Amino acid sequence: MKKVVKDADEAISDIQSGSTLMLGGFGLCGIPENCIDALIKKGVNELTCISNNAGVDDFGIGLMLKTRQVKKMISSYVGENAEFERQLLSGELEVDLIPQGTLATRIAMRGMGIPAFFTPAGYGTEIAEGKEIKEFDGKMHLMEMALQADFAIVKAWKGDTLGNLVFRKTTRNFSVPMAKAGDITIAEVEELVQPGALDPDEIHVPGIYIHRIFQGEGYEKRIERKTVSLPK
Amino acid sequence: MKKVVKDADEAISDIQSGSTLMLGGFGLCGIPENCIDALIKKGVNELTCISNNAGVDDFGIGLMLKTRQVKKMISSYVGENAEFERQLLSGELEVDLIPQGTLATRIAMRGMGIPAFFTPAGYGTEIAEGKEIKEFDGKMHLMEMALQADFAIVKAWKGDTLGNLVFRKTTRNFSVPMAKAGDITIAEVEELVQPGALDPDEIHVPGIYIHRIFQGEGYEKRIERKTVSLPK
Amino acid sequence: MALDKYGIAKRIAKELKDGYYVNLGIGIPTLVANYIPEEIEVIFQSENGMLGMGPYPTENEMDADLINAGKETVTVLPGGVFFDSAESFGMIRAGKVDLTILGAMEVAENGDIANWKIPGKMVKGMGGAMDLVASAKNIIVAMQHTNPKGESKLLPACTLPLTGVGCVKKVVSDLGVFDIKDGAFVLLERAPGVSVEEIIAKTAGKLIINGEIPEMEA
Amino acid sequence: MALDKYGIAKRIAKELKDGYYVNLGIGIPTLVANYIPEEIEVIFQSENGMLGMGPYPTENEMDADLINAGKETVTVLPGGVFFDSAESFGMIRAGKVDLTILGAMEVAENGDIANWKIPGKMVKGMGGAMDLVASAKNIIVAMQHTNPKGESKLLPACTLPLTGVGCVKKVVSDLGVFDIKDGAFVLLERAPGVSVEEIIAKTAGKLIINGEIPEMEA
Repeated sequence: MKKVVKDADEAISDIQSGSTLMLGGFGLCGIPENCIDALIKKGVNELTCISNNAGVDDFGIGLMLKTRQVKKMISSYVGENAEFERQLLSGELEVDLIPQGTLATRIAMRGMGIPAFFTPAGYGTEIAEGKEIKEFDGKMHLMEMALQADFAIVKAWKGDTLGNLVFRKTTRNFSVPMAKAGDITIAEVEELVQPGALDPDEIHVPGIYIHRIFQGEGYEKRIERKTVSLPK
Repeated sequence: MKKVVKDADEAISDIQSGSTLMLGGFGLCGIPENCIDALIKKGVNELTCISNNAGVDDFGIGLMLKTRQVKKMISSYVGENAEFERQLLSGELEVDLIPQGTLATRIAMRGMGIPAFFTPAGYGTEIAEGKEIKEFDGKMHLMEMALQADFAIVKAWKGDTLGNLVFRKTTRNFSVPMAKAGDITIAEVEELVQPGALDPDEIHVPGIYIHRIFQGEGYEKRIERKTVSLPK
Repeated sequence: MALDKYGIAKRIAKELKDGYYVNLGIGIPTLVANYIPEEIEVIFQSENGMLGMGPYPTENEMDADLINAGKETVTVLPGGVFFDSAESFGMIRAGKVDLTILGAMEVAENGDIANWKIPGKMVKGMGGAMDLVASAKNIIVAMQHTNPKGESKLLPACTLPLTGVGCVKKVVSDLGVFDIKDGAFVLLERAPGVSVEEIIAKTAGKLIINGEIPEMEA
Repeated sequence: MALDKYGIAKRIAKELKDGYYVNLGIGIPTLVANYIPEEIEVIFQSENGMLGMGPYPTENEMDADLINAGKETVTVLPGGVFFDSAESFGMIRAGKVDLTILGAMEVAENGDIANWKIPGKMVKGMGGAMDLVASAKNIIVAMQHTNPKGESKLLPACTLPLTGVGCVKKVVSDLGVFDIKDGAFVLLERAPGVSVEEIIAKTAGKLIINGEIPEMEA
């Protein structure tokens, strides 16, 4: 069982232009920094990126926008990025906006092998246009489809060589459902450990979902909005 | 925030005859022993019990069958119980058999607020009769509905006074999705601790799903099939 | 005198009950956390994936791995829990969150809400708003009664693209507190010093005024 | 000589590849775990909620909280994981399990399988079988070629209520190894000493025999 790769370059070596990628993280929290750098270095383009947000101008997916590698974003909120806005308004970039819970759940359903499900989110809004509508328990619901991706790329705190992943605090966000959803899932971790080092009761993503794993380096973990209280 | 109750009797005090209950556990592994005893003592009957299995003759749900408290079982496999078979054949007991994955998922979907979803399990079999069928990606799927229950009753290893739960090994089974699905969820735990004693990264069921919690006592934890290897 | 944003937050805090799980939107709703009555315990949910959200950290406590749905650094209280965003919206959709407080651009007399998109302007996205309004058991909107042009935001029907339909139960504006019931705004309380006449003048949607309307308590 | 159940398990073990995640049904399939080739690593999934299932425990290691889908006490290997049953069937449904090995009462030449119900007999339930056969990428059936009455279990069409349709890819019986392809059983190997004639005589479904059929290696 060989899941461990040397680094991000090896992990993403077969990602081609035109691929659909899921990229884990929420805002800049828990994003796969090493793989984003490697994708920029490799220079693949025409990518469809499924990610809740689109980074900021000089970090995260924002870096891939700058290099014009992204054809389409599938996101719920994309506000923090001037280059994004420019490309969108000029028609260089397509954006598919999806309610955040529907987005998270469409990803999670892919990892559960459920091709379609019903949610009330967006009923009566423009999101419902063209979708099948059904009433359950007196409430209207939209049928939503699971989201497919050629590759899911996530960053975890710790992982073992079998691909079992553990996350810290709010970094689980979209990364956990994406890790389970990718046709191929690549995980970068802050610390790669041997099988048995992680408590089997405390693993957030079982290794069966993970195809490649490596220990990343040089994590910046940039904070998007530093908000502090004064010490008491 | 008052979720802690004294014991099983208090926890189940408002369960009425005719209620629908989800009962956690797989076989005899991780069943809510204290609450089952209390339900027998209380003597409510005409119950619909959603549980993967029906216990054995003298333990678990089998005890409630003996006292004729169960009107209907919704399960995937019910083989280990002579009294069960007698009641079923005599028409005293109804049984609704559901594929195990569909059962687990119908429960999980209730806890996710998803009223219906599609699964390929059972397509082309008698399970599909009367169900809506849809093709996705060239494969036929059945529409299955989320399962509702007035009460879900589960047993966890540890829990805190806010209802956060942690499970041991394979006891998570049906108990985790049921804990999230109950209209009212009751949790009995081997050890009740204060908020902050459980690591927020290692909680299996967030307390928001739990309405009542107590520390149980006298757990027998019977093993259904002792299978051993010789020491090496 | 109309309420300022702190006043609106303070008034909304009175709607909280012991044991409530509450989701606070960005803006005025976030301020509600500062006015929780001493005698009750409420737990804040952040839809990116946590329960038990605490106050902002000190400079030393700040952790890039711990943010809220507004991407701000926060802390976690004892008994808090982390989970992923699919689970988070699962609990929202299943109605486990007792109260959602959020801002709005427009609210209609039938409970419709618009708060995500202005045609012709750059659209940033709906984030979790559509999921929250479609699933919350109880939704309170915190907002200014009129827009910067002085036009009412409490309308017969929303003019902007909708976020959700028939979902808002209560509005707390700078001028008063309103139930939304049977296709109308029912005035419950006036802000201190605000007259019923002013509220009538600034409310475009159907307004119901039953008897003497009390001034809200400080 | 026809294979015994250990022989069937041993032959099936040759189908395993390094890195496979495998779900073993009750009965003969369980025995497959004893014959994994030294040079490969496979991980066993148990559908109640674990990956990395190990051998039965010693009397001292036995733990009521650690059982497999057959309700037997088991152990967990280093790198194993526990999860709940909804997650477990999620990974099965999503096709993450590479190979499922299970028993059957009947298999049809189009890949249909029946293994859960005999009309008129007490029905214990399908357990996870319907989910497994509907979703597994690769299903191998391990079974006796004929029933106790000597009737073929490899049929033109199943006579018992179905568990799944068109899903079985391969059958290993006591008499031989068969691919199911284009609506027929394709004979690949004979059990040691079993003649093609015997297999023809005992197979009711359409059987394809291409050229010389090798005897399986020991």
